[in-house]
Order: sequence, then C-alpha cells, then structure tokens
Amino acid sequence: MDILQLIVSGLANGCVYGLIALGFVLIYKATESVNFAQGDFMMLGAFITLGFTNADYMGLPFWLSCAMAIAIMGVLGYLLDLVVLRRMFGQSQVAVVILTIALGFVIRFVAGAIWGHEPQSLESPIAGVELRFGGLALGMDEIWVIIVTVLLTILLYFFFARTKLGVAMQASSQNQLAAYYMGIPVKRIHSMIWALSGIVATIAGILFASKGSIDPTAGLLGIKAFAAAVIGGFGSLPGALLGGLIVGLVEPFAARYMPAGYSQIFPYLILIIMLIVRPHGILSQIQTKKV
Amino acid sequence: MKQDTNAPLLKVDNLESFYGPIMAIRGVSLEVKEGQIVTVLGANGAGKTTLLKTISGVMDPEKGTVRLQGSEIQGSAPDAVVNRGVVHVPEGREIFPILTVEENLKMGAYTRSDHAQIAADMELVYDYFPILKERRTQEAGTLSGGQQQMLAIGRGLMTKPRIMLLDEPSLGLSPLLVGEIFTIIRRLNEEQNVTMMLVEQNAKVALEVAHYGYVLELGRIVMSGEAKKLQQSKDIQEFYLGAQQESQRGQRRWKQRKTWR
Amino acid sequence: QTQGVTDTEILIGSNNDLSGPFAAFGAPAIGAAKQYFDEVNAAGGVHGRQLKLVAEDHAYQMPKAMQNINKLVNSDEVFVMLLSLGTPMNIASFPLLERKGIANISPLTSARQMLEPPAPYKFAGFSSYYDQMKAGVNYLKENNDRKVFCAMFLPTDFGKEIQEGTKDGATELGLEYKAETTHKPDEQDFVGSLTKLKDEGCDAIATALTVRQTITVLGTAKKIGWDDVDFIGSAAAFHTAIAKVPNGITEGFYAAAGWPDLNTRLDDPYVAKWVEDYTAEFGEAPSTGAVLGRSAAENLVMALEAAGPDLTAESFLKAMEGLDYIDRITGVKTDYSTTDHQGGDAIIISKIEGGDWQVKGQK
Amino acid sequence: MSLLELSNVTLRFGGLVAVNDVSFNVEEGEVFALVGPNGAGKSTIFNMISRFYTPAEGDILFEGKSILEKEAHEIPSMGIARTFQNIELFEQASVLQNLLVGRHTHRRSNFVADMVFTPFVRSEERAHREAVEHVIDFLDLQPYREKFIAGLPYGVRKVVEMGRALAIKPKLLLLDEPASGLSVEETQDVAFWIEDIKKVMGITVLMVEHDMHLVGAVSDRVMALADGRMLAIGSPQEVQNDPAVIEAYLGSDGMTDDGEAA
Amino acid sequence: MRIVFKTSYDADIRLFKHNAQAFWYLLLFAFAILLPFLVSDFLIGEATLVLIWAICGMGLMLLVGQTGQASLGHAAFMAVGAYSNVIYQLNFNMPFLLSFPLAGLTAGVAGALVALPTTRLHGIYLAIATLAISVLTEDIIIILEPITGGIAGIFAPDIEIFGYTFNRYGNPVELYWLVLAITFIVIYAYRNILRSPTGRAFAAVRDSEVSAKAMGVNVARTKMVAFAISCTITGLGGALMGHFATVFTNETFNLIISITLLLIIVVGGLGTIHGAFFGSIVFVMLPLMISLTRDAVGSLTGSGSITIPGLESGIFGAILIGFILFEPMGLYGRWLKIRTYFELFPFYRKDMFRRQKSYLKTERTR
Ligand SMILES: Nc1ncnc2c1ncn2[C@@H]1O[C@H](COP(=O)(O)OP(=O)(O)OP(=O)(O)O)[C@@H](O)[C@H]1O
Ligand SMILES: Nc1ncnc2c1ncn2[C@@H]1O[C@H](COP(=O)(O)OP(=O)(O)OP(=O)(O)O)[C@@H](O)[C@H]1O
Ligand SMILES: [Mg+2]
Ligand SMILES: [Mg+2]
Repeated sequence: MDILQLIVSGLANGCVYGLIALGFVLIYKATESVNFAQGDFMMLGAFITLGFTNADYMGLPFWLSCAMAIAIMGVLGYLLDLVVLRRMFGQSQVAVVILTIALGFVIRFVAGAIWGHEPQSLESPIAGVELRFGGLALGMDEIWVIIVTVLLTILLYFFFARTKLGVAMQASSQNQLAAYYMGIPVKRIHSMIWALSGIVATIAGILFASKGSIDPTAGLLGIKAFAAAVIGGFGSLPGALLGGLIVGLVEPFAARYMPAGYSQIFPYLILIIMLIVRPHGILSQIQTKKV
Repeated sequence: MKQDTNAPLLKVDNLESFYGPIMAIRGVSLEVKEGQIVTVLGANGAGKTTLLKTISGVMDPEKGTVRLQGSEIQGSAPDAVVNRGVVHVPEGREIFPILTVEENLKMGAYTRSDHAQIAADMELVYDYFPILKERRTQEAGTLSGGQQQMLAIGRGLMTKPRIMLLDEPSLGLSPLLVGEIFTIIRRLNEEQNVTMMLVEQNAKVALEVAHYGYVLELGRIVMSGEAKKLQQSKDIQEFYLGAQQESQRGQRRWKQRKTWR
Repeated sequence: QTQGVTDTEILIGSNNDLSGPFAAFGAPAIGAAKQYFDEVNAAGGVHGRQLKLVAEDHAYQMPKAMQNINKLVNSDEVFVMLLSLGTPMNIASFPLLERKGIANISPLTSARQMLEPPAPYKFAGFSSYYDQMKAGVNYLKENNDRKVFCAMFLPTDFGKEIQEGTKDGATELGLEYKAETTHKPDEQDFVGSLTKLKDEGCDAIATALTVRQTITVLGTAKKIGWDDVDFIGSAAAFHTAIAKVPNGITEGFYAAAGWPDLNTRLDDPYVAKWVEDYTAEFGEAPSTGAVLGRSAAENLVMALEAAGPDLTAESFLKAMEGLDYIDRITGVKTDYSTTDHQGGDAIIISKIEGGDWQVKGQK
Repeated sequence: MSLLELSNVTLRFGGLVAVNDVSFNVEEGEVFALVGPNGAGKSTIFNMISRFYTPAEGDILFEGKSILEKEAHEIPSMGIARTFQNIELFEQASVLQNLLVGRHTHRRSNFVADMVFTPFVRSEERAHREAVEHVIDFLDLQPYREKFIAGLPYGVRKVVEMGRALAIKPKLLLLDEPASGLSVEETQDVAFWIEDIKKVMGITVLMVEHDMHLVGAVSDRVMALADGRMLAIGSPQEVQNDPAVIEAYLGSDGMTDDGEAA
Repeated sequence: MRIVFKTSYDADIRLFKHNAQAFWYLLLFAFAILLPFLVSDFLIGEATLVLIWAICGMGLMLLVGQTGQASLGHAAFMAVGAYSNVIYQLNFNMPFLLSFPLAGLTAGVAGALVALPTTRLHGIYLAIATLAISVLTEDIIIILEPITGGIAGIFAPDIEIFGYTFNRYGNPVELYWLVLAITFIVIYAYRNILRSPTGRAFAAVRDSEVSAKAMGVNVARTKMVAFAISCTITGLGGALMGHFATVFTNETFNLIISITLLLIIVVGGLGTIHGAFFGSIVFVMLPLMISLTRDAVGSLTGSGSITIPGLESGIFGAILIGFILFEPMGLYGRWLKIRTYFELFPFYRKDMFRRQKSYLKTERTR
C-alpha cells in the first residue's frame, strides 16, 4: 500500500514536471532555443488565473478565469515573440537563452509588484478534494494533473507528427533557411509556438497552484522540469513526460528509503547516471552527422 | 492570367548585396522572360549564389530592385517570395536532416493545399528519382550526398513553382543522373512552362539546355547573349568549357609562384 | 562627524532579499519600515533629522550581498543597519560593521550567530530559532503528550538550527528524537518523507521548509490520512499565508515564534490603525515580514529618540542598551541591556484554528 | 604488401546493406578511384577507413596491420588523411588556422607547456607554420591565408579541405569528390595537384569522384561500385567501357562523353 | 585599416598583432595599476570584484567560448577553489602562496574528473549534467562538514604573503593590486593557450567534432584538458571570491552564480578574453548604477528613498534584454564594429553594420 501510494503521488508529481517540460520541448522543437523563463511563464499564468478567480481579487468563476488566463498568456507569448524575440532571429541560441533568463527577472518583478511576494493559494475547486480507494488516497488535483498531462502530451505528439503545421514547425527548427526556401513563414511559426507554450505553461501553472500555493519564485521549479525534459531526450514530447515521471518517482522513493542528508540528492544523482548511460536522453533526438 | 510574352517575368536592376563590409554583387541587371531557361555562368566566388539568394529574399540587397511581373519584391521575406511562385533550390542541399524523405517532400508543398495534386506530384518526383521512393521513411540526414541533392531538387519541384532558381543542381550527382536532371529541367520547361534560372559549374550542359545566358565575374555581369551564341564565343569556350590548348595548360602549370616568408 | 548622520538626515541601510527566495519576508518588512519612517518624517523626524532608508536587494546571493555592503557602508555611509536578511549575509558584513562601529539592528534571521559571539554592535529583535523550537517541543510534550519528535528541514543554517533545537529540546526533556528528512527548496512532493516519518512512529514533527513547502506538507499529511501527529514550525513558518490556505488544509499547525499573530492583537486600536494604513498602502494585510519590519523600525526610532540630538555611534549603542518597553505592534516586552542584546525574549506558541493563528501558550 | 587492404568488408544500416562484401587493395604510390552511382557506398567506405563506422564483417589493413582496433582520432597519426564530401571545415577560423589543425598529429608539446609558451613550443610553432606555408604555396591559397572560412566561396573551401589533409603529411590521402562544384578550370588544377601529390610528394591517393574526365586523367586504377557491391575494377578505360558500369552509372550519354575524354 | 606586413613566422605568434596594439594594451594595464590613485576605496572594492568575476568568467569562457562545451555548474568549481584554498590554509597551515595555486589545481582536477564520464555529452545535455554536479556539490559540502564547516560555513582568513596581510576592508588597495597581478597571469596563460596547438584543438572541437577527429584530435582528451584548465582558472577566481566574501557556506556558490557566469561571458562577447571583462563590468556596475540612480531619483523627488521590492532586478533584467537585442554577439562584438568604423573612417557605409538576415541550422545532428 505504501509503495502504491508512493507510486501514485510520484506519478502525479512527475506529471507536473512533465507538463512544464512540455513547454520547454515545444519551444525547442520549433525554434531550437531553450526558454529559461518557462517556469516563470507558469508562475505568471497561475497568478493571472488567481487574480481573476480569488475572492480577494476579482472573484470570477474558476473555469472562466482559467479560460481567460489561458487566452491572455497565449496572446502574451505571441506578442513576446513578435516584439522581442523576433529581433533575435537567426542569432546564436545562447544569446536567446540569456535573453530568456533576463526575461525571467522581469516577469518575477512584475508578478511581485502586482500580486506581492507572499505565497497565495489558488481558490480552485479541484484543490483539497480527496478520493480514497481503500487505503490509497488520491487528490482530485492529482487526478486532474495526470489526465491533463497525458492528454496534452498525446495531443501535441500527434500535432507534431501528423499535421502539416506541426511538421513545418519541426522543419523550421532543423533548418531555418531551408524552411524559408519552402515558403514556410518561419517567424510567424515561432510566434505561434511561443503562444502555444504560454498556453501550456498556464495550464501547468493552474494545476501546480491547485496542488499547493504560488509565489513569484515558484518558477524556479522550471529548472528541474528542464532537467527532466533533457533526460527524456530534449525535443521529444513523450520524452518530456517520461523524464518528468522519472524525476517525480525518484523523489518520493528516495525520501522514503534513503537516509536524511542524502535523500534530496538522488534526483540529481539519477540524472547524471542516466546521462552517462544515455548521453542524449532516453528518447534521443540527436542524429549522428553523416559525412 | 494573360501576360505580355515580351515583358520579363523576373527583372533585376542594378542589384548590390553585401556580406558585412564585403560587396558580393556589384550592380547586377538581368532579366528572365516567361518560359525561358536562363543560365548564369561564373567562376567560384563570382556571386552567383548571392544573386539567387537576393532574388529569393534570404538576403536583403543594399541597392537595386528585383521585379516579379513588374512588382518589386526585393527585401521581402523569403516565404512571401515563395508564395508568389518563385522557388529556390539552394546550393549545398539544405534539407531537413531529422525529417523523413517523405516529410521533406511534403514540406515542399507547404504553400499548397490541393491534396490530390500534391499526391500526384509526389508520385512524379518518385518517378524521377526512384531511390527516394525506396527511402521514403529514411531520415534525410542519413542519405548519401547525391541522394540528398535529388531530394533537394524533388522538394523544389513539389512547390509547383512558376519560376525555379536552381543553384548547381548537378552537384555530386552521378553522370547518369546529371543527364537526367537536365532532361527533367527541359521537360518541365517545355511541358509545364516553368521558367528557370540556372547556375551551373557544368557550363557545357547548362548552355545546352538554356535559351539565354549571362556571365558573372567578380559580382558584375560581363557578358550576355543567346545560349547558342555564347557557346560559340571563344572566351566562353576557353574559360568555361575547358577548350584550352595543351601548351597553355602546361604554362599555367609551371607558372612562377611567389613564395611568402 | 558620525557617518550617516547630518543635521537633517539619518541614513539607515538594509541589505535585504527583495526578489529572491525570501522576498516574502524581506519585501513587506522593508515596506512596513519605510512606511513608519515616512510617518515619523512627516511628523518632523527624530530630533529634527529625517530618516532615510536605503534598502539594497541581494536576492539571497552572497557576492551581491558583499557588493551591497560595500555600497551601503563605504559609499552611502549609513549610520545603522536594519532588518538585514540572511544568516551568511549578516555574518559576512560583521567585520566591516565592527570596524566602522555600525550597529546591526533586528536582522531578519533568528540564527544564534546574530548575537554570538557577543559584540557591542549586534542586536536582535526576538528569540532565536533554536530557543523557539525548544519551547515548542516543551509545549507539545506538556499539552499534547507528544513523545517521539522528528524534523523535516532544508539543509541550511536555518534548517540546522531548528533541527538542533528540536533534538536538544527533546533529549533534555527525556523524549525521543527519532528521525529526520532533508529537502531541497524546489522539492514538491512529500509523500515519501511523510510515510517514512509515519513508519518511524513520529508523533510530532518540526518543519524548517519554505512557506510553500510547509503548506504542501500539511496537505499531504491530511491526504494520506495521518492525523495523529502535530507539525510545528518556527518564526519562519509563522506566516499568515499558511493560515489562509482554503479548505482547512493547514488547520492544527503550530508555530513557535517570538510574537503573537496580528489577528490576536486587532483589539488594540494602535495595531488596528496600522493594519488599516498598511493595507491601504500595499493592498494586502500585513504579513509576518511586515510585523517584523514595523516593530524593528519602531525599535530603531525609539533608540534614536533616546540617543538624543547628539547622535554618535556611542550614544546610539547606549540608548539601545537602555531600551525597555512593550512593543506596540506585537505586545511583546522588549528590553536590552549591556549583557542582553536580544530585545524580545518571549516565545509564543500559536496554532492555526479556523483559518487564523491563535495563541496557545507563552514562555 | 599493399598500403591499404579491404577484405570482404560489409556494413549495414538497419536492413540496408550499404557496403556488401567489398574487397580491394590500394598499392603504394598509385591513384585509386572509386566510382559508382549515388548511394553506392563510396563515402561509407571512406568512413570505415577513417573509423567513423565499424564494418560488421571483414577487415581493413593499413600497412599490413588491422586498423579496426584503432579509434577515429588515431587514424591520422598512422598516415591516413581525408577530406569530406560536404566540406567539414572549422568555420569560425581562418584558412591558416584550419591548416594548422592539420599539424596536430605532429605536435610534441603538452597543454602545460603551451600555457607557459616555452621556447620549445615557440620553435615547434615555427616548424608547423613552415610546413603549412608549403601547403599554402602548393595549393595557391595565399590570397585566402587570413580569411575566415565562413565567407569563402565553395571552390576555395574544397581546396582548403585538401590543404588541411595535406598538412597532416599522410601516406594515404582519401579525397571524397574533390572536384564537385568546381569549374572546368579549377578541376584541371585539381588534376595537376593530384598528380603532384602522387609524384612529388609520394602520397598514395584514394578518391571518390563523379567527374569522369578527372578520373580518367589522374587515376591508375578505378573500381566501380553499385548498391554496395563491386561492379568492375581495372584501368580507367576498362571500367568506363564495362557494360555494367555504363548501365548503372554512366548512362549511354556518359560513355560517348567520357569516351572522348579518356 | 592597419595592414601588417608579416616578415617572419613569428609575426603570427606574437602576443600583440602590432606595436600600436601593444601600446594601447600597456596603457590599459598602466591605467589599471594606477586606478587606486584615481578613485575611492569604495570603487576599488567594486573594481576588485570586477576582476574576480572576470577571472571566473575567463575560466568559463575557455570552456564555452573556446571549446564549445556548455557548463551550468561552474559555481561548483568556484566552490572547490574557495573551500580548498581556505582548508589548505587552516588545516594544513599552508601559506597563501602555496594554498592558492593548489586550490586552482584542486579545482582543475575536480573538473577533469567531472569531464571523464561526461565527454560524450553535448550542448544542453552537458549543461544539465554540470548543473546536477553543481547541485550535488552543495550537498557534498554538507556531507564533508568536518572539514568544510558544513552549513555553518567557513571563514576565510586574511591573505598573508611573507607576513604582509591583505584584507578587503583593511587595505583594499593592496588587495586590488594582488588580484590585478593574478588577473595578469591568467590573461597571459589564456593568450598563450589561444596561440598554441592546445587552443587550436579547442577551437577544432568547438567547430566540428567530426573533422577534429579526422585531423587526429583526441576529442575526449581535449575536452578533458579544456575542463581542467577552465576549472583551474575558475577555481582560482573562486578562491579569491572566498577571501573577498570572508565567509561562505554551501549556499554561496549556487546555480544562480553559474548562470551569472554564463551571463557575463555572453553579454561580454563569447570567445574572447575581452568578453569576460566587459561582461563582469556590466554585471558588477550595472546594478550599482541602477541603485545609485534610484537613490538619486529618490532624493530629487523628495520622497527620501525608493523601496519597491525587486525593482532593481526587474530593471536589470530589462536592460540586459536591451543589451542582448542591441548586440547578440556581446559587447565585444559591438566594440569591434566601433573600432572598424574608426579604422575605416571615412570610408564606411551607413548600414555596414546592419544585421544581415541570418539563419540557424539544427545542432541535433552531430
Ligand atoms: N557569409 C559570407 N560572408 C562573407 N563573405 C561571403 C559570404 N558568403 C559569400 N561571401 C563572398 O561573396 C562572394 C560571392 O559568393 P557566392 O557564394 O555568391 O559565389 P558563387 O558565385 O556562388 O561561388 P561558387 O561557385 O563557389 O558557389 C565571394 O567572394 C565570397 O567570398
Ligand atoms: N547513417 C546512415 N543511416 C542509414 N543509411 C545510411 C547512413 N549512411 C549512409 N546510408 C545509406 O548508405 C548508402 C551509401 O551511402 P554513401 O554515402 O556511402 O553513398 P555514396 O556512394 O557516397 O553516394 P554519393 O555519390 O551520393 O555520395 C546510401 O544509400 C545511404 O542512404
Ligand atoms: Mg555558389
Ligand atoms: Mg558520397
């Protein structure tokens, strides 16, 4: 029973990582850059929802707030690319990485200025509701996280694998010049993917905030999600989920069975070991160059 | 779409392009008439690739105009240029390495939505290059050099262009295929009225298929004329067709070299 | 001429975390202090001098903190340091403060090093985490008959203090200190740690986690149906946000701190007025950080008043050591002397009941 | 003993047999050409010799010793240098620096000495530079000496690649399509260079080339491949007139075309 | 544009391209040495910090800029340098002159050990592995509490050289000169690497691993050497940072510090020594400027002081975005353009430095 409980909550926990990791992978898949502000996007999305729905603020119905927050973050993502990132088109990835790190500073400041620096709880109908199956306890929030993450992963996977737009997104990350030669509007595609990742980040944020609480530094969680995406094979959507689940599962088991002082290092230890065994992640996205 | 057959489909005027401080083309003017095959000859580094890149919008010119059916397109985004029916088959096989061969070809048809016709065109490409059909699901990055070149050309065909800019299409192809490529070019031109602008090191074949030719040297057009006439030109024969006398060759070979110390 | 003091102005420095992991404490504290100084300034200042607060943000990063200290002390030339956050950051500033004779008032950390080894320039507002936890252990033994103590902590100086306080508290009382778990600040899931502690038979758990994590821990314990256990935090967990979590998830959580929650003091008109003013200016009710900021600012102003118009480092220290009053915000008796640089010695045990912190015991 | 011997070499990519039971020898001092349709497995053979790929079956001997237990980076110091079909230069460096990397196998200093820049390092550097200057002279690269690769025309890059391989001072030089993308004039230069490489420098050359003029002009022996299998081997004329080669590779056009060239 | 006539092979090997360049650099060095006579102790403290960050930055630059290996964990090697330096002094009674180079060496060995299993990793995969190692380092410091002081931290004694002590508050100017001297040594070693086979091997691995192998460069070994040298330099910087901070704990050298280092080298200009300096100047001076501006605005508006939480870091982020947008190649890239402008004067074109459209290709094939 113990173990089952650990597995179930590990899975739910891992899905949160996976959900944030999806946002990383989306951007990477279409632009091949890494958005270090992804965690902050999540935080911002959660705060926007909270601003709409919490009684202290606007007190709107929860689901309406979610929809509005998702829409706002989508537009914000699009505009961000249009106004800022587009000017970096074709520049080295590492410059984009630094840019997103700096963007994180700004987002955290803005969130702090609007909603304050203290943790707040999202007044969400899915928080604090528990379902029991025998001795197994499962939060409503956890069930939601698992369902939404799995659905989103499948949806996005087929979007990239099957639809013309999805393949075009992959194409424009692999060779921007060639994508242009084919008439793919690469820049617009970038904006679209930033919008999409804003949306995914908001969904992650809502579920995350429902599981606990949110403050402006909550985005730092993004780093662990990033690591999860990398061990899954950066660029692979199922990989992101897989990586998230691994990290999510290692955590409770290490905490349960490892001595204090060592347990918290296990996720990172596993990470290193996995990378040594599979240098390009579990579902490797790296192709050896043919010469 | 009625067109004045004499008005050029593509007209380039006084075009200048730079790489940072380096001027790569220096005031090039040329025109391509509808339904023609025009070839641009020139030595290495003459600026042929730069010229094509500037036309297709992946480079912005510093000066000059590019007119497609009379409207200026210089400096516009490359995808907009493709949407107007100009496709550029680039030098050096810019394929999508982690997509399959079939996905690569599908991307060629990105701007189109006539599904039935796309499928038919795909079959046509497979017909031209059977090896691509065989390797439909292979990741394009693992194809051999020549196979990648076939894919690049095939992908260009999938856009159903009105005008094709071909940059060294025969690069790395076997002699058998070089012959085929030029047959395909001629057929497309004759049967589907696709206009072509062709850059080739293999000047001999290029002049054979082309109607008209330009010679680009150090970023300037130095000669132009009907392909037939160019073929006869002594200079062209000497510098581009390799018809030199042995003695000259020998001289070149033993020419005094300065040594740098 | 005393550094940071002119005829019209007194410069007060603070090396704080205003955007990093502890901004939830630093930001409101600075806000509240600034608000109080503005009030004092509007009323003519202290002995005709306006109070000017320069707060630098180190975001809990050591190199940035060093830079800030250099600026505050060597460039701005502040007279006194107030509410500086972070144990290592404070410790690193001590050599320079000592050299320049600058007092360090009410740092935002309850680590023992803020007073140890004793030095003339070191002052602390409230009791240490260590003492708080010892008192907390004692309370849970006396009132709830808890016997097996455990701890969940971040491996930081703060976590270590709480772990040691719990451990020493338990052993001194002849109780068992059974198990502990360590965590990272970005850890989200505590099912593993809690099942472990449950297995070990813990019946009281001291926590030294971030505010967000504390909430998750309490929720998780409820979820796995573990209700015959008490959780107790320190001043760092004595936070309004924890009490305000919806659906009663955090009900029953204890905190041992140097002051009572503001809610229990609202019948005092002075406190009520302040809560109103603060809420008006910052758009949110004062939280723990704000309480600390306000009470430290009042403390400082009182000392400056007492030091008289001839303000020097010596006169200020003397005034500080002579302070003895009931803090108007927290109601805690505050006194300093030449041998006692800890203002409030009280330790108050509070518990979340009905979405608010209620005072349960006092030492 | 031949300089290079491939015996019954096979390589598969998944189900695809890229090289199928191929055997041939390259004798010291000759120019040996590999020809064949696209995808025949020519570059794959090069990749096996330079140890980027490991054959599934068969052995590769260089100077009588198997090179299969060597790693890719140990191959150049044995005396095998190569160029790449798609040009793999160090883009962010000058021509000179690219060639100097070719001298890496001749380096005797270590990184500690380099950091201090001892007199020994300095004198070694001078020697490297001298060797590289000879290559630059040989290939007429003076005008591009200080230029960054990123801005060079295709043809010059091909030459730089050849220079970089020559800087290794190998015994065996592998050239993968040295003349593709070059004009007629430049192709003639390449022909002369290959001749000099063989005669003056005494380097054995194994090359892949589609330009049958060049193959006919410089090679001593030619082997034709198709679908990973050997089609024919012999003198250039023999191979060019082999019906199987004409059918699979040259086409009827090709024959007349290259017949006159040969 | 200056044209250099090269008359011997040594022309390419020289430290400076030509005499005028040598002149300008020597002038700059002289200025650096004389700085304490020009500015206050406060600014000298900041200048010392700039130098220390620049040393650490040069370490990372060698790895990222020269060898193309990403690291998100270089703070760990600062930690190794800082801890081992102090431990050698306290526990083994070593003088600074011995403990300091040994600390660098220790960090270098640690770097090589890290490189050993990770040479097969590339790009972000390597970045994440180093990040994980950096997180582990924090815990290792706690586990090694008996020698590291664990959570309580460790106090760095004053630097002492032949009985002469250096303290950041006692004699900041002397400390500055000491750090400056160390900076010079690091720069010299760095330059030597760049002009020697080691540097070329680094660049080869960065630009194309395939052809580096084909040229006989042992890629794994080269990466290891790069890690070792890089971590040695960063470790030296960390040791100085330790003395500068006077106390440090397991939390001092954290992920944010690693990110800061990355920020420094990218904003400064990847791949150049200058970049490390430009970057650390920005990183140290920009927040200071923001604070001072804030204070000045506060005084002007009469509101006394401005205390908006997080304002400084928000503005810092915004300005950083501006820097990157303005010059993605880093400040050194911009400096080169300005220099070319003057060298070409008056033969420049108005938009010579306008960015041409540029396009990226995947780095997923290698
Ligand atoms: N990225 C670049 N940066 C700087 N200069 C460049 C760049 N690309 C090309 N050039 C220069 O521009 C000029 C024209 O180059 P271009 O590639 O157009 O020549 P080309 O005629 O296509 O040659 P090739 O036959 O080799 O393909 C050359 O002198 C070349 O050095
Ligand atoms: N990594 C790989 N994975 C799968 N197939 C591969 C891989 N590398 C090569 N191939 C296949 O192996 C065959 C041989 O390729 P190779 O590159 O050797 O051809 P080639 O003879 O050099 O042709 P070309 O003249 O076109 O360069 C091709 O069909 C190619 O598609
Ligand atoms: Mg070209
Ligand atoms: Mg090949």
